[in-house]
Amino acid sequence: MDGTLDTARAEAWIRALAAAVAAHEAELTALDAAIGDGDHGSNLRRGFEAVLATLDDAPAASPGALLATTGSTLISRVGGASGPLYGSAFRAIGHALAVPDPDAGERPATGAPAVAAALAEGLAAVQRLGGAQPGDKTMVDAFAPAVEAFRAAAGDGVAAAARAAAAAAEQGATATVPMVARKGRASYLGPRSAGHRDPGAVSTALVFGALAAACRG
Amino acid sequence: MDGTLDTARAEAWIRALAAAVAAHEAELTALDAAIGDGDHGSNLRRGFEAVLATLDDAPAASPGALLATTGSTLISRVGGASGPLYGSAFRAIGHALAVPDPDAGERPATGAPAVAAALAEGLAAVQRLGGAQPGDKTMVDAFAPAVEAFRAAAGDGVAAAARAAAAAAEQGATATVPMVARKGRASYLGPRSAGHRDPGAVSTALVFGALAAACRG
Amino acid sequence: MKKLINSPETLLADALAGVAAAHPGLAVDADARVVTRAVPAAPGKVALVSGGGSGHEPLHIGFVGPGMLDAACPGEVFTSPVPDQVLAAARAVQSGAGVLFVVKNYTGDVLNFRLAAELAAEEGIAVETVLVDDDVAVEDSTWTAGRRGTGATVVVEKTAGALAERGAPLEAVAAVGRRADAASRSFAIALSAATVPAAGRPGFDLPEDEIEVGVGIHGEPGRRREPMRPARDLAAEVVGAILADHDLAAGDEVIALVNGLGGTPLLELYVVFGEVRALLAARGVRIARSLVGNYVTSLDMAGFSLTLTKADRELLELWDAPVATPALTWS
Amino acid sequence: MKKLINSPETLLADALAGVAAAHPGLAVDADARVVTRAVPAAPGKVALVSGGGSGHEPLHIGFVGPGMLDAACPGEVFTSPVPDQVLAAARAVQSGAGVLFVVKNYTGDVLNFRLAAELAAEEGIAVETVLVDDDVAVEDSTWTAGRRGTGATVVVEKTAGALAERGAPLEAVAAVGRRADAASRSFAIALSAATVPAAGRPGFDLPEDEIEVGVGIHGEPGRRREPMRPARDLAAEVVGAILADHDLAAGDEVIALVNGLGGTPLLELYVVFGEVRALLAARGVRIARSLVGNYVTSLDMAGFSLTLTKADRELLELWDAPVATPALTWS
Ligand SMILES: Nc1ncnc2c1ncn2[C@@H]1O[C@H](COP(=O)(O)OP(=O)(O)O)[C@@H](O)[C@H]1O
Ligand SMILES: Nc1ncnc2c1ncn2[C@@H]1O[C@H](COP(=O)(O)OP(=O)(O)O)[C@@H](O)[C@H]1O
Ligand SMILES: [Mg+2]
Ligand SMILES: [Mg+2]
Ligand SMILES: [Mg+2]
Ligand SMILES: [Mg+2]
Repeated sequence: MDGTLDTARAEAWIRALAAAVAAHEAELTALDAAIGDGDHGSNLRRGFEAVLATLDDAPAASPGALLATTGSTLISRVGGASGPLYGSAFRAIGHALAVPDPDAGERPATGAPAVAAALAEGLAAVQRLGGAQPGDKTMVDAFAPAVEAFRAAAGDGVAAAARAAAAAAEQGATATVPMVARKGRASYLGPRSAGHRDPGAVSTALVFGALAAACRG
Repeated sequence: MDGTLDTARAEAWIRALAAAVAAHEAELTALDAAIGDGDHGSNLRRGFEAVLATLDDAPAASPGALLATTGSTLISRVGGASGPLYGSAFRAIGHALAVPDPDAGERPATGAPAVAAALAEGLAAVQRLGGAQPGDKTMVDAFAPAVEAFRAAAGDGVAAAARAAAAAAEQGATATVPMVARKGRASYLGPRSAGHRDPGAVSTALVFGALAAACRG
Repeated sequence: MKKLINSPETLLADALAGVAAAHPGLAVDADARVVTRAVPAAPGKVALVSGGGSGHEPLHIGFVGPGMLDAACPGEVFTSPVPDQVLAAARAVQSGAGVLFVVKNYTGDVLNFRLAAELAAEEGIAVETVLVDDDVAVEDSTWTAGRRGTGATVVVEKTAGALAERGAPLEAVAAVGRRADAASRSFAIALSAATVPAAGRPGFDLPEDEIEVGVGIHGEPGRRREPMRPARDLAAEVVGAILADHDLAAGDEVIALVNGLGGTPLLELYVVFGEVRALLAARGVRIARSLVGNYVTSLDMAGFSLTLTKADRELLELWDAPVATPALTWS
Repeated sequence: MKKLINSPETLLADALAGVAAAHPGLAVDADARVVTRAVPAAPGKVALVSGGGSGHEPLHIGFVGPGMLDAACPGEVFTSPVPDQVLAAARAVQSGAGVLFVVKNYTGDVLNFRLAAELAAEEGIAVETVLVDDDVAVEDSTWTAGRRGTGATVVVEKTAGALAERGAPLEAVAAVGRRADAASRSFAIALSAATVPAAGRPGFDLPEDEIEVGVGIHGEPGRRREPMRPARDLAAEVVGAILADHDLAAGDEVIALVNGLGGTPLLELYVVFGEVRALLAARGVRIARSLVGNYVTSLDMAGFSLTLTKADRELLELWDAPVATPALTWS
């Protein structure tokens, strides 16, 4: 069990993430008010409330299906920059997980290496859509180190890998403080964008924190 | 000299009044902001600046002419409620003074009784135009007691009568504090208009204070 | 106080320079402080002249043009124009058929327009006056200054203006204006005070959780202070205050104006309008025509006023008649 | 925070109910959150779809109607619409000649409209996109998000809308929209911050004597903070910033928009416009057409933006073409 991301854990991930978003809504909004337009918290809360409703409505058949649906719901309900970005990320992660792993016969791959590859697909989707590079002061600055940390620790199973990813995402979010934004709304502030954590990087830390919490059990 | 309002004293009156208005502009405006629309001070300052300009332009031939011109200028430049009211008052005072006193041959009457009668004409003009009675919390509450005090003290000459009128106007302005306004903009506040001096009553106290100052010399 | 002005003293002159530059359909006489149509109406039309203190834009300047006013006389901020202005306007636009003064019922406006009317009469210009007094927040009695004129001014200027455009005589134009006023009631709530430039600070201080109920459009405080509540409740209070004084029955139609006081986003005015519509519908009253936006403002005051005009066929036809002014245009 | 709302969550739905009630010329699909013309354009016309976060009213809803947009997609406050909305709008108004998306250049708007365009293409609907990016306060480079779209949106929607109305094909309509954008530059100054209802307090704190220079329309702070100065100086700063980036020479003509950000009285906007006109005249640049008022707002933010579009004969003709929308009407 410790070594895989099954449907229950995927669901636990998303529910933990929804709870974290709700708990941190005001903080995310305040971060966004400082260098953006003050809606990141309410955007994500609205999106994950809708995601919870889809989870309650129908049980998912696989982790891949569950995460892909989560992504589609986010795209349909969030709006703003974060909606398409997180939505595409979860869709890409879900689709990657649903691709059968040749080594595992018909069973969808959910081992740590497959999860690492799926998370990398998620990051790639964010970068394809948004065009941000590390250092641009966006969610990528938390997402990229998290993916890398997960990959490096994949040999220890998803629980350990997720813990490492969560820690890296936290650090990545903190590392955005001195950065001058080059993408997204914060870029309009020029040098004044320095001195604040990027709201999307902070919410990405919530994403990986929730993954670690879901895989702990 | 002490017993008459000659052209020099009339001009001194208006100049002293203009100076008093300028000095009290902020106070009048603050009083008006509390129960009106916050423009009484700037209204009167604008008006008396224009009056000063007419005084500088051409010397007046008589006290009556000077005061009538003052009234016309106020009507043309102030606007609001106080413009027509003060303007009509000064015009009426001026016209009353310009009527030859039969006992004095051709010379315009400027003795204290004639001034008392002229001030009463000024009050009558205010009440004709504005319809306010004593107790309505308007300039009438300072104007009426001032006119009465001037008349009562007219036997002592204009200087003494003007002093009495100034004191009565002050008292009249103070007496407006508990009143509930029934005329002018303050009436819209209903009972909330109580607890404040009426701005027009306070500026009327300036009118009579300036008269007393001009007649002292 | 932060305002986009050069100085309180030059504000009106500076703004009029902007008006002149912005609206080719208007002619601005900067010295006389009179704004008229760039293309005068054909001779023989009753001329409509209105005016009042500035700070209520687009009122009145924004309503000068075919179908509404012939001239507007802007006074200083919150200060009625002087008689000289009004007389100059009457002279400029009269063409023999007489002049209608549309005057909001404030002592200052009433007195200055009255003096102007006397001067005009001396020059042989026939003048009628419509006094607009629609604000039910103010008690009406012969012993007081009477009700204030607020949002109904737009309805009066629109309907009387349309009738004048049709060539009706002065008495008829005045009569329809008075009828529109009599059919109208308004009530306003402020969420913040206006700051008069010359005063430099807000007319009143309002805590974060309180509102002024029954305010006027000159920054004066309202009848009372109440706790802030949701838009639905505020709409109910305003509708209730108006209906308590208006003979509106099920089946009646109204012209409704949800008017911003200057500092309130249009988004919020739409919320209020939606609530007003629902409240009236519940009583069987139908909104036949409406305006939602900033029409009779109070500088930067946040809040709104509601005006309801009981409409009959004639008033609706006059409302629908073509109009082409900076603030109101349809055909 | 005092706002005329029932709750931040229901704000958009409540406002749309008001929009539906206020404008018989609009049809509101409350579920899809799409506003279209009540009377669809004749088949074969290129359809214009725009949208963006709410809080900028009258943009975009107020520009739906003959001569401008066919549909608007309002997002949550300051949040771009979702692809579903945009797709629903495209489906509702397309009639075979293709759809033009007018998109203000913000990451959120760009991404959501791009996803919608992909979905529409899958359904066989031809889509072109005009990206509006006129704000010179923002540096433009391929390494950044690029310039924001602000006041020029009105010019793009008006000119492209007029060309579509004449029956021009999709590419031509898109081309004129891009040309109008390329000819436009904007710059804004805020005197106070906007308060997003869901956030509950102003986006930034500004002392009594300071302004934010180079602000956007989403309550974000500007490029820098400066001391407050008279309108004349602020107008000079804004005109200077635009001219530094615009190839305007003596003899050129412009369409000028002095736009209120939501909390600024019209009186003050006229003052600014007068100063802008004088500054441009001193350089030999003539304002051929203009708008002064609240067109692209930022909730209750006090301040203004200036947009200058270098105008040629075609753009002026398209500007002058008839339009009949809630916020812009002429014939
Ligand atoms: N081009 C981009 N690539 C990656 N992330 C981005 C990009 N643009 C914005 N973001 C992220 O989105 C976050 C803001 O999201 P949100 O506030 O919900 O949307 P919006 O900026 O439209 O209001 C930013 O903090 C940043 O992390
Ligand atoms: N009907 C009236 N009769 C006498 N005085 C009046 C009347 N109405 C108003 N006033 C006086 O005018 C003063 C207000 O003047 P001002 O502020 O200059 O004009 P406005 O009220 O038009 O702004 C009041 O304080 C009051 O004394
Ligand atoms: Mg945001
Ligand atoms: Mg006053
Ligand atoms: Mg006044
Ligand atoms: Mg946003």
